[in-house]
Amino acid sequence: MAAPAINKAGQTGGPGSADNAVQSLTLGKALNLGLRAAMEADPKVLMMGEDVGKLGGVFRITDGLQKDFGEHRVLDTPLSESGIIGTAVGLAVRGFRPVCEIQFDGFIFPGFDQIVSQVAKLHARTRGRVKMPLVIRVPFGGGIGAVEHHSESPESYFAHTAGLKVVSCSNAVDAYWMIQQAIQCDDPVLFFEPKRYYHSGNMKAEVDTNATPIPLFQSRVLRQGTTATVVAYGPSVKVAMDAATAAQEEGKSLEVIDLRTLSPLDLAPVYDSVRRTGRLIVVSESPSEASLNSEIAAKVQQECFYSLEAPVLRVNGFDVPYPPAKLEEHFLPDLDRVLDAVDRSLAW
Amino acid sequence: MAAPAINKAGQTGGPGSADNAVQSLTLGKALNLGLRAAMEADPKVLMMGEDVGKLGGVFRITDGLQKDFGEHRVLDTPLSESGIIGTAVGLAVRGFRPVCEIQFDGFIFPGFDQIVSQVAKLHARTRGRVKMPLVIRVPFGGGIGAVEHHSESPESYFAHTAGLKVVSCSNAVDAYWMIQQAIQCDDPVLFFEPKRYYHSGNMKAEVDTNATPIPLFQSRVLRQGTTATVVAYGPSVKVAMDAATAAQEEGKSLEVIDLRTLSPLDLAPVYDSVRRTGRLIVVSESPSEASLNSEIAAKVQQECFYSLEAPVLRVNGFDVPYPPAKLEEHFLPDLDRVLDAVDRSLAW
Amino acid sequence: MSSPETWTHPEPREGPAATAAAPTAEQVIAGLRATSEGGPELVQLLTPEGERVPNPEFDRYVADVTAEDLRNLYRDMVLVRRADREANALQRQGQLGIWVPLLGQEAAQIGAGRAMRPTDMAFPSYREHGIAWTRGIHPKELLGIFRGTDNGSWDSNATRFHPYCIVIGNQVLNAAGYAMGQRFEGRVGNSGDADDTNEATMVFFGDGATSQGDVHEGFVWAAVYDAPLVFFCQNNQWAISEPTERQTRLPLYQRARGYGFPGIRVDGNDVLATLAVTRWALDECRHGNGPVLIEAFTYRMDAHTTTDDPTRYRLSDELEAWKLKDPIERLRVNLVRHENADQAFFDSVQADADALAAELRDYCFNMGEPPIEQMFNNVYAEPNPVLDAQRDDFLAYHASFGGEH
Amino acid sequence: MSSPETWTHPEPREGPAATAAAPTAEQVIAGLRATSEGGPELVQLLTPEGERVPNPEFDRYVADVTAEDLRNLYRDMVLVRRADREANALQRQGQLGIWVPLLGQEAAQIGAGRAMRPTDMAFPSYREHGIAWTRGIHPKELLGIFRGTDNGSWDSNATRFHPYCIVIGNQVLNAAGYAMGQRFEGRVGNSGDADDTNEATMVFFGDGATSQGDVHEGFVWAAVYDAPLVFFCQNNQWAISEPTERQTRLPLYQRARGYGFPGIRVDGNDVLATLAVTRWALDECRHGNGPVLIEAFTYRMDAHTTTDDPTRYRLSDELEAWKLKDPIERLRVNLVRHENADQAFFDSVQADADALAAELRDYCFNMGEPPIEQMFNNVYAEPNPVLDAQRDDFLAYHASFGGEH
Ligand SMILES: Cc1ncc(C[n+]2csc(CCOP(=O)(O)OP(=O)(O)O)c2C)c(N)n1
Ligand SMILES: Cc1ncc(C[n+]2csc(CCOP(=O)(O)OP(=O)(O)O)c2C)c(N)n1
Ligand SMILES: [Mg+2]
Ligand SMILES: [Mg+2]
Repeated sequence: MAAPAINKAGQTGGPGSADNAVQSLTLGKALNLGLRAAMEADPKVLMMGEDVGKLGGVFRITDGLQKDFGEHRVLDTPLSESGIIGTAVGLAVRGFRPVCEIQFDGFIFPGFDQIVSQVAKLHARTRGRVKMPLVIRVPFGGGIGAVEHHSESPESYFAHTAGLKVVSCSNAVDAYWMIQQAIQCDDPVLFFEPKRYYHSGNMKAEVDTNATPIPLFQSRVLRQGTTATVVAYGPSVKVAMDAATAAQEEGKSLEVIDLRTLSPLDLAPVYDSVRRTGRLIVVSESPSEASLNSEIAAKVQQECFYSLEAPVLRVNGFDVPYPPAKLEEHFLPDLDRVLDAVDRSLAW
Repeated sequence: MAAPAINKAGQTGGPGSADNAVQSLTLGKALNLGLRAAMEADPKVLMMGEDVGKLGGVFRITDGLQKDFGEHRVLDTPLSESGIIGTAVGLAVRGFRPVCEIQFDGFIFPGFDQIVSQVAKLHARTRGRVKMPLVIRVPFGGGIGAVEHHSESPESYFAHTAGLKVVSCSNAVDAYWMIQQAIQCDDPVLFFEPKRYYHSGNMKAEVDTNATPIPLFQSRVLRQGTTATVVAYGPSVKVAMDAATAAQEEGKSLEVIDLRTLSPLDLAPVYDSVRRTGRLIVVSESPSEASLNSEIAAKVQQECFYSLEAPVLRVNGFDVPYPPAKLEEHFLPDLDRVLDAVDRSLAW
Repeated sequence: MSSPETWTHPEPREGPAATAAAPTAEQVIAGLRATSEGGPELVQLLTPEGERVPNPEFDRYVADVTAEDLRNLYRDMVLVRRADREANALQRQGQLGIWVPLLGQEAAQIGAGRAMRPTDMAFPSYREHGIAWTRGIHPKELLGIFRGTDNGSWDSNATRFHPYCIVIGNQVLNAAGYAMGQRFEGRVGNSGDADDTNEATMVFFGDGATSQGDVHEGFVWAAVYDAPLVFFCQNNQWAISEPTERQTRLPLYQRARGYGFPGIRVDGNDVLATLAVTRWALDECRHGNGPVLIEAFTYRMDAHTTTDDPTRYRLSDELEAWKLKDPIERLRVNLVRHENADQAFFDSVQADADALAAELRDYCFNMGEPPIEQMFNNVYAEPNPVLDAQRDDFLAYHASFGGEH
Repeated sequence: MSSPETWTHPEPREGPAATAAAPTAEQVIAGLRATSEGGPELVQLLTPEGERVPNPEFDRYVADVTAEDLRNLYRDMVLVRRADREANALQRQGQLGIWVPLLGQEAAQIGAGRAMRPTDMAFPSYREHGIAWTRGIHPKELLGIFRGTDNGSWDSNATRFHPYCIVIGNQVLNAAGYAMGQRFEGRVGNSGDADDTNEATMVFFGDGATSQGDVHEGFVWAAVYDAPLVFFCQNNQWAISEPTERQTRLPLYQRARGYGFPGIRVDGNDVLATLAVTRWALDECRHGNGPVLIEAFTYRMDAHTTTDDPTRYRLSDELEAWKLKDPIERLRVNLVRHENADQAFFDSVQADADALAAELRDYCFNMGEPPIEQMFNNVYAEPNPVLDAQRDDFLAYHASFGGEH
């Protein structure tokens, strides 16, 4: 890896300095500090996107970075997503490590061609001579009462695209570390951030900036259980955890796994778990047809064929355009739909 | 449906006239005649794309249409895929039924935003007031010894997109009818054409232009069998059929199903079949992660949970950028890989 | 529905943002520059002080405008502003999830909108409440978008006002296609009485949108197909926090120079000039001389949306300077100065505005919850068994809670 | 590898295409128009007859060009053409799957390529065999693309020649980003001796590409970031079967007018003029006055690719007219007329060309099959366990056939 080692990040004073290593942070603030640490660690790291400079991004995730690192490292770009990604490709060829912010999930599509045809393929095209250490940050998912195109979950498109890596964080600790690891990765990483929890006070967590993080491309068992396994990522992890808490009251013990890495998938912990529980529920806000959840089901039914006591069941957003805000509570997987799936699995 | 009834198409003289109702056609020629019939049947049908006019398209699928229907019905467009699809949306709003040709699979991505954000959503956005009777024709798949971006299988992206319908033809008879049915459909249809068989003489088939076609959104059992089921679409159907022929010599009887419709999937015939054979192999040139084949596996493991004697096995292109031509024989699913999967299924 | 405040800003508890940066020197300069009159090529018929200035080229396009017409334009602008302010207030009160203010752009929109014939077609972006008004769409039809019950409830076929478009710039190609269709159907270039059958299309977008590839492709297609399309760019000086300098070196109307069709900059705070220039442009289009690009030079006097905080990126001085060029005020002064309106008129407009606001408010408070099926219906025009099954399953599941869920 | 003939054309058995349409009147006119000298603003230093015409603006950019330099330019063009013709022949013989001829565009590419410094960067499209040559890339390094063994084997970092790009226009944004990086690193605008550290980037695309959104966005970004980027558009009059009229109303160099940077049309069949204009443009960029758009007015003398059949869409008259302006011929005449080259020189160039062709041919015949692992390797820079497992499984499966498969 070209970038300096990660444990250097954030140790040079400021909000992440050693004498202040453990802080209670929202997910959004953790991202902000993670980005700051990455910029401090490597002068080649750039931020680019619409309104990421003076405004700090519409979600304030890049707050303060332009002020401290200057306009040549934090770029308020023209309003063009293909431009953001396309120029980031050129900057990466030149040796920079651009971090692109796509303002909302639904606005990544004008940049789709650059992602699929250039970002994903340049390393292979050049037989490894040109690296693409590019991060594309995408605030994604629903639950924020927004208008059209602001609540989508496009991650499956990218998981289907060879040459990309795709991750999603679900909590402040992961947010802090994963964004730095993604920036250090020499492969292009699509980084999906659960925007609905950016500033949620009750999702605050203690982030120890001196800790050693687990590797980026690993899933994690968040809660152990025996009745059934629930797999989720991004914003759905909280839903899964809440379901597990609720299930416990009914005497059901759910094992919850946070995928973290969507491509490559790291399903070893899932196979382990399913071999013990015999049942799997996969949860995601994305529409279900030809999605990541389909992939997990396809892999698990193969790897755990003799262990499954019921088919893998999926709890997804529906195969409809994301609905108007007043309907999103029905669109989004919630605790009840997860528990219903658990019951259906048990009754199979 | 707004367009005139389909059995009127092609009965007004010319290549498809009644006194010449049965013709032996290549897949490409069948498409050409199907497009001609659709244009004759409804003056609102337009062809648009790069080089579709004088040249008749780089594959000659629109050959002769501009000459006979004029430059306002067959448009040699500017070189911009977003433009082709974006203006087609406007033309559809105006009451036209545009048929867009994307020159090669790998060039659909500059138009991706228009497809995902406008084509797929306008009908829902307007609560049904604005229809999108748009067809996007995509010559797809490999096996033609071409350079980069000319051999891809992007259909899963569209199957994952709510609001679109997606179909693929595998033979001349279907090609002739399905293209007309797609044009008559009031929903937007992505129409995937197996380019490698366009002009293949030994894929010629007798097309009866007076016949009554089966509905567009139905799968079809092409060959009955008892040992295992093989599902394929587009160019992979021939691979599946060839595998079935080869398997027969080894005493294995494969049931082969041509999906035809990729979204919505019509899996009832597949479930029926798997309930009898207990084994399923799905074949596609597309990369496998989060793909249509994942979806089929996910659905079948659920619907046929107690019938499956082995997991659903997938035979796909690999999760790599489509390789240089000299390597494509290794990338593409072939008869041997299908038979190997059948053997693995039997040995499970 | 969670308030957008909670998602675009850190919670208040976290204290003021550390870097609510004062604008830089460049920004001050940019802001001041923007308050200049828009350059020598700006078409203006009413000065900010409400004086009518002659314009040999464009006077004839408003020669037929009577005092009553002027009063109607004034009334339009006041009502549209009032609806805008009311909706903004409704958002503050939690009745809407978000609102996109039009404040300051009333003249640009009323001038452009009133230049259209009923048979013309319009493709809006998301801030076109004034254009909607001129298409006969009541502001309450917009509310569903911002309250989250639907994506706008007007009939886009009947009103010839396409749905709002939120993806920046991609409606421009849709409009180009529609205008191509008008041409293909022979609705362009007919002369004499048949001129009445001529049609044109307008597409609305912002200064920021000009950077998008789709807007360029719209220019290319409209030029190549001689489409009767008026590109109407409201340059309100800002794309959220970014000044036009982030998008272009040149005034935006000059973009047309590279495509071979006319581009013109009009004072977007001058309703009469905007009316004149748009009438000219639509005429050109209907007669086969399209497309045309209009840059309406105006100013976004409020935040980008109710979730935006402009104090982070622009000086209040800038706003103050633009207040002197308020589009409504200049027409009011003109009406008064020429004794084309009396106090009774202004009172009646005020009363109409109050009534409209009350109606909007009332409507908003009584908007029901959308039925769950709405999410599944109309995704397709024809049956889709996969989705139908999803719907049926979910409705049955939902019913199992006895409607409690 | 199936021959492309079998996939882009019906099989020969099916007889001649029913509608191998003769060009229409418009096309005849378009064709003839195209053979005019490119308009009054065309920069030309050598007439088609090889006469040196003075140009007060651009003469100084080639004031240092010696007779030897001219001979080298000639040699470049001849060798590049010879490699092109050889590759075309190799395709006809089934050794390559497809070939993209450069015939007719030698002067545009050699002139532009020779204007670059080694430290400059170039982003090509797919027809830039002449540019590749000037970057020190032997034509054999291109063959893998067309034989289907790789996507080009040169080192893009060492040669500062990015891989070929096949998706029309999207490399333009990549080039803009690279040029932004040059600026961010302080490689622009240094004066005095430090001028040597200045860098610029060139990006190559065709007339058809100008319609793509990405090309526009490249213009916007380069302008906004003052990127040292020369947009070099080879207008060879055709995008496959479509004449430039399908893409634009105006000469393409005028596109720059809408963005606020210079656009210029050069005679792309005049190697000296192209050299001069490109040197000027690169200088502008290196000194901080970029970007610049150059339209090199030239002609595609062969088919679009070896699978294309130009007789379906253009008149042979057009080609004949352009043959009179052959880029190599005019320099040859000039060299002879001024006695700057003798027969020995021409013989030696001929011999070099023969040797190059033989070398290319030989190389092509001896190109091995790529190893299967190549398909899996280098998809990622860091490990990917999912793909690694796919590779291992497939290699094991493949080995089970004993290498027979
Ligand atoms: C493709 C896309 N990218 C980003 C956004 C987010 N966004 C919404 S409005 C806006 C600024 C638009 O500025 P401008 O075009 O000037 O229009 P204005 O809002 O000023 O009317 C941005 C970046 C979007 N809606 N669509
Ligand atoms: C995005 C995209 N669409 C379509 C194509 C197919 N295609 C290849 S070359 C070409 C014409 C390009 O014309 P031009 O830009 O003038 O370049 P030229 O080939 O004349 O050098 C087309 C349409 C492509 N490669 N990429
Ligand atoms: Mg704006
Ligand atoms: Mg060309």
